Amino acid sequence: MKGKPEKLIVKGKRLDGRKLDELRPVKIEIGVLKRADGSCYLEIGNNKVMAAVYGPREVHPRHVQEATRAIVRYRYNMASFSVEDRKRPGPDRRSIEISKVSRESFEPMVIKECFPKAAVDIFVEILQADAGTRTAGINAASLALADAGIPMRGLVSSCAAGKVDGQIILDPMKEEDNYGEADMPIAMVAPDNVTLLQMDGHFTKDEFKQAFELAKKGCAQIYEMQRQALIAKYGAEGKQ
Amino acid sequence: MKGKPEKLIVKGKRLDGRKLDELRPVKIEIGVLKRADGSCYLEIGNNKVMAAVYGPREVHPRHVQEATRAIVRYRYNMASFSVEDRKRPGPDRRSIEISKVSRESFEPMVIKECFPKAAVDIFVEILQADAGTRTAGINAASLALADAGIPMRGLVSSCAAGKVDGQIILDPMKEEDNYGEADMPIAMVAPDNVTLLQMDGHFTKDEFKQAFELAKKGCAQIYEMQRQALIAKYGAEGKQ
Amino acid sequence: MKGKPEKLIVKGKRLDGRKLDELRPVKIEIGVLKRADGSCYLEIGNNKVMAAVYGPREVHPRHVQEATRAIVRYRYNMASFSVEDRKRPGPDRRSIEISKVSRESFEPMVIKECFPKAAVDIFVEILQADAGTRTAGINAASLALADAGIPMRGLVSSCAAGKVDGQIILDPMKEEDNYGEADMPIAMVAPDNVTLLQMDGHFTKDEFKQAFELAKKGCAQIYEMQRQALIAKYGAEGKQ
Amino acid sequence: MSDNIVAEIKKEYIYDLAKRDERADGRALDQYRNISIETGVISKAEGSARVQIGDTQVLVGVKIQPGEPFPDTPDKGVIITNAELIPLASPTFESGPPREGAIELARVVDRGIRESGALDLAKLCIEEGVKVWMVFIDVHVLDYDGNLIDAAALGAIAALLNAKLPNERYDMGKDAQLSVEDLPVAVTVAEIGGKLLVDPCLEEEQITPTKLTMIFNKDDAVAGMQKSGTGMLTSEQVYQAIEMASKKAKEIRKKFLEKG
Amino acid sequence: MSDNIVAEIKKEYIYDLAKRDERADGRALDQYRNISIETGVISKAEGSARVQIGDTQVLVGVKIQPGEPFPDTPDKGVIITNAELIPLASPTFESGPPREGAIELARVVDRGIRESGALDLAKLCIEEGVKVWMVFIDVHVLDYDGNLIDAAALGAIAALLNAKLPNERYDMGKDAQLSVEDLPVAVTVAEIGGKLLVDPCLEEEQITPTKLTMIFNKDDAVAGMQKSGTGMLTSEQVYQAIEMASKKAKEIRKKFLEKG
Amino acid sequence: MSDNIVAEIKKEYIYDLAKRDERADGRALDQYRNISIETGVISKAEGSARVQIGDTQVLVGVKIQPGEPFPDTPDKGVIITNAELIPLASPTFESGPPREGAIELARVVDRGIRESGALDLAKLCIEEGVKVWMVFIDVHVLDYDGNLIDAAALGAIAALLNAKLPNERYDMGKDAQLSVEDLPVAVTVAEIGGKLLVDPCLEEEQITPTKLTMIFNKDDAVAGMQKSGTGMLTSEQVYQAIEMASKKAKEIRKKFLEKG
Repeated sequence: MKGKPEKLIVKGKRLDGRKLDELRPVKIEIGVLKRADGSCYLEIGNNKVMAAVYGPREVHPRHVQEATRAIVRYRYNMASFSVEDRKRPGPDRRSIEISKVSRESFEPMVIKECFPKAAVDIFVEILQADAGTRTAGINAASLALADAGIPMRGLVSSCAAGKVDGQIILDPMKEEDNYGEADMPIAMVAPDNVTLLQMDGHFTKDEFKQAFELAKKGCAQIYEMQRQALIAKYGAEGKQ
Repeated sequence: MKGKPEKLIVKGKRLDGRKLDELRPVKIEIGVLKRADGSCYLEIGNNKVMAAVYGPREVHPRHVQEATRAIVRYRYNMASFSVEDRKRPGPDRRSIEISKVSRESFEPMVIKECFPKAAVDIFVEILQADAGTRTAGINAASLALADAGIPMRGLVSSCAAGKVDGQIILDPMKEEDNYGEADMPIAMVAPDNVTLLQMDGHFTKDEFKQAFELAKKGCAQIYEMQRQALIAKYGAEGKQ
Repeated sequence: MKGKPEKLIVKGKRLDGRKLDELRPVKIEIGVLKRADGSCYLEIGNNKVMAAVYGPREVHPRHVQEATRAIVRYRYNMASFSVEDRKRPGPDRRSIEISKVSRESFEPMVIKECFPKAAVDIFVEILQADAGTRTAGINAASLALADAGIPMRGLVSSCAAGKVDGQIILDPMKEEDNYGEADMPIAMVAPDNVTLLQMDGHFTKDEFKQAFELAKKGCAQIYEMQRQALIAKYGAEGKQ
Repeated sequence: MSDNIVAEIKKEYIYDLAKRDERADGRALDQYRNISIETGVISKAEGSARVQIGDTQVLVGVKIQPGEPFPDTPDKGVIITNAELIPLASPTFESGPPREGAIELARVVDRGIRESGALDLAKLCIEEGVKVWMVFIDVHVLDYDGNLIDAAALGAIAALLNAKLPNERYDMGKDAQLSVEDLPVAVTVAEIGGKLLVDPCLEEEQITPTKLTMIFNKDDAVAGMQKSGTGMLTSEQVYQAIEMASKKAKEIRKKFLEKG
Repeated sequence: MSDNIVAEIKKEYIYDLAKRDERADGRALDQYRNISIETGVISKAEGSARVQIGDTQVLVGVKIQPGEPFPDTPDKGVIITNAELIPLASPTFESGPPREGAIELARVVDRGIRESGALDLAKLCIEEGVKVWMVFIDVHVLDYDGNLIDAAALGAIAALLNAKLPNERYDMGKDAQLSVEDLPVAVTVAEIGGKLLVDPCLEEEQITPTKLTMIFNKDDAVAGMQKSGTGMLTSEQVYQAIEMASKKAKEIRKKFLEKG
Repeated sequence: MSDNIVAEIKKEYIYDLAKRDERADGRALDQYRNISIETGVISKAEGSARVQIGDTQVLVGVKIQPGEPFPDTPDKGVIITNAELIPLASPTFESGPPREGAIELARVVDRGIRESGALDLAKLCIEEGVKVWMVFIDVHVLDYDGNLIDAAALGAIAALLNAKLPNERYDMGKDAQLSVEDLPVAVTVAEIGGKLLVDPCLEEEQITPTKLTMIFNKDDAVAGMQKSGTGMLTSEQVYQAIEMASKKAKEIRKKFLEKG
């Protein structure tokens, strides 16, 4: 790990040349896995994530079934080689928390009543990490759910805003996350539903407002990309 | 940890001023938790323990049920901050053994036939430890069981005797336990039933007899305090 | 651990005086445990292993049952004191792999259709290890299965061949395994069925052929010893 | 089944009340249950606090021990926060390693302390790269009647305010008060039927689809946020929640943490 | 169900016999089954012993390796005792991490060795604060027909008597006999129908409500006790058990441990 | 039940085809599915490769970090191979610690690299007894359509060929290509109805009683073998499998590994 750069924003540009309110480049591929019922590979900047959905399917330890609706499960997992210092395989406290809040970001969107006693399983693998893996994972998972044909009330789109050098920025990358002053990942469903909201660092209330509005704009851009990717894959009508 | 004091008994008095056959001060509060079916907070010397009882209640993995009677479960657990050197959370070999012998000290007293297929769960948390936590836990658990209205054949009362500087003492505290020559926790139910008996160290047979009789006297004193505490809480008739 | 000897083969003799194609001395005792349904203690060279068989018996987590036949389970385990450097108790990756391939070496031989929904459990404990524990364990397990009266299509006999100082040898011992160039444990059932085959090291194809034929001869010798041991125990007709 | 019916009736009742800005226990929407804090309750711990919010009861112990720094922060002390949802505290808690609820609780409390700058990690360095103070914040839940995060976060900062650096024990001079730089307060708001209410009790927690925890610094800045639950909020509700929580955080800080 | 009836009949039978001071296998109440000990059976271990009490069979291996001392006892060696109730030994034993039965067994055996002073831990110090001998006592149960504690404890002390300090392996001079300072013997007594009987076999163990294990030093002092089981004893029974056990311990020590 | 009937019919169908030297997907018995390899796909890893064999897809990452050598090989680097059968890759994979399938996969891949001499461990020593390179080979299965071992083994060697020693990161000079000494290739053969076929797809894997994996060095020597499955092979079949696999290994090595 190199030391902190003197400045993270120079003349309104960030280290990677982005403007303050600019997303990193996004690449989306839907339906890339054979075994999964739905899948999506997504890159945003240097993040590379794979999402797969299995379900609706039978739930195995029967006592976790719910009589009138499906349960949603979400597993966020980092490949050991996805980060600078090799990560020990298996879940840790961070990934367990991320799995929880990510699952909760989908719970209000999946129409669970369609599949009593069943499970919808969402698996997200972080193949390469560069800040923003949980939001990238949610964006990919959203498309994998669509690819699997799981009935949804809307597409979940996720993005973070942060603060570096005292300025509010969209979609922080690794250096900005490491040396920034605040980070706030959110997930939105159109028109105005917040399904994930986390934040840490230091925001005055005004900064919070600015960041929150910026993050929502980011989500809207992501949403548009998700929609285009679905159209490209399934045509304007979406998958039947 | 300071080194061993030169003498643990000076002129018939112990480091904390107690006589050889004297218990540490005891404080009892019954019914201190809202969620538990029965509870008791107990201090003896610097030990602080909380006991809670849940049950009779349904047993979850069905194969642990017993067709004709309740099962009794007991979990002794130390808070990580209860001792000098922070203890890693979760059960270790010591706490598993203590849970076993403590449970066995209650098994003959709980009238299990009243609740076929059910469980009576006893949870003991050691919030601060100063030697004698297992006996303190049993004493608190006994009252939590009464508070929960679990039918019992008698109150279990528990106390240790030990040997320091070659002399038999009642209710050893930490220094006496660390530097003493023997420790023997027992649990009794009136009139003369030993339900827990452990010992380690070095007792001649005469010393054993002396210590055993002293520990029984300690249990009798504890029993009286338990009884008074129940009367104070529920009146002379006890809880119906 | 001493360093590598200069030569492992001197004038056609190995460090322990054996010829290249010679097995270590074998000692077999059948039916040595009371609680097990079948058991066998076996030594080969400095290896000492105990095998026990329980079954056919009920399988506990019901979902592992098979409707039309028995399942076979195999647990290879090393005692902590069986090796130079104390081994931590419990399964490790090596023992899990050995358990798998050993189980598979018996699967085609046990007549599983005789016992629908039941389990046949094979437990192998390595009490002292000196290279060749998996093959020793299989040989003992084979006899323990016979002792338990489990119907089998044939006796499994197991033995390794290896390469040291460029020469193919039968039944490598510890030094030969440590400093040798290849090791290949196999298991055979008469007349010509390979049920276990593993190999690592470096064999030209000719060497492989030579080693494979030698290992098969070793298995044949083991088979004869197993047969004699059964006759000694149960008479020429075998156990009814 | 009848359990479900009772639950359903109770749920409707609480939603009906919320529509009229009322709560089952008579509180106003922006009203906490009674809060009490007792510090120094565990003398074996370097710092401790017992916090009660209504019937919810949490014991937080702070242990401070020397240890090795992380390789990438050789000049900084270490904070480790852990929470145990022990089965003594609720019929729904089970033994075993911490599950997602306990982990989320510990991590939100941890971020509150860490991100607010309550502890200056540089001051916890004893010898760079070799020895630093490790501050263990252990949250022990004793009675669970809802809103654990606020209780645990309050217990954590109160226990830190109560804590001493145990220099004597390690032959490093006199014991000293642990220096606390900020006073973060967590306030949790639940959404029920479109209304927001602070400090949800267990009954309310069981039916609310969405909670939002916000942590505020002394300077009224936001140090942390965590939405939890299977529901969602509108932007307007988020802004409203922040205003509501900010006010409560100030009151709690003033009443319980700034006395000294 | 019919299993239960058989068990019930067997139980009654054993209780009836006990009333008449008899046992199903013809032993007197104070009579052990045949005991045999074979030492040095595992040459890879620094010490080892195979103990049989009737059909109960236990293999104890002692491994001795250099290691770091505990920080609070820098001048003392370390004893670590472990017991495995491997599924090979009984249909009721299961794979997996040790459960309370195995843990209790190991801890009682450990306390017997430790509290009796059988090993002088100070003699196991190689270099203060840096390197000490770690003595691992591993109990491997091979066949379980009751009374594991007595067999394991006997195996442990026999394996220690058989053990060498492996100095050569670590370039510290010649191997030396491990110095054993006392000869603790554990004797377990079971209560059945008011009668006490030593060395319960499996059948007896399955029906006895209460066992009491007592460990005696060479000087006939008590070094350890452990009541187990869901029953209780009167004071009188405790005293009676101690007398009974003390006598047996002496006999066993004399016959099996003092020969050398 | 009807699932079983379908499975039974499919099984018969595949057996019938095999009798005629045919396969359901039209391949010849000695024909692999399409293989593709992409290297350098994970820039955070020191080396990486994505391998597809038909629809089977495996990502192998190589991380290289300094660490301590094992005490008994102070002058040798360390290889650690791990495989995760993550539930994303198949409906039959479950979360949790690796089970026997994942462990066998990792260990066979590991032995292939190790026994072939692909890495010269002596060259991975930085400072004898103090610091060596630790090479972590992590196999991440993304899509499971049979024959994982061949895909993972191919990914492992391709990722090693792609890997750099990260000297710069640890102030030890310039990054350097990891030196790879041999090019082991694993070929798996399945037995169906007496016929041998290479590269079994999932459908074939589910019904074959026996697989045999063989790993070959550049010099066509055998570096590793592993029989798996509940069936058996004749000696003749073993010899036949080796000839078949040796030929395939050469082709794959030439096409995918020797290009550079």
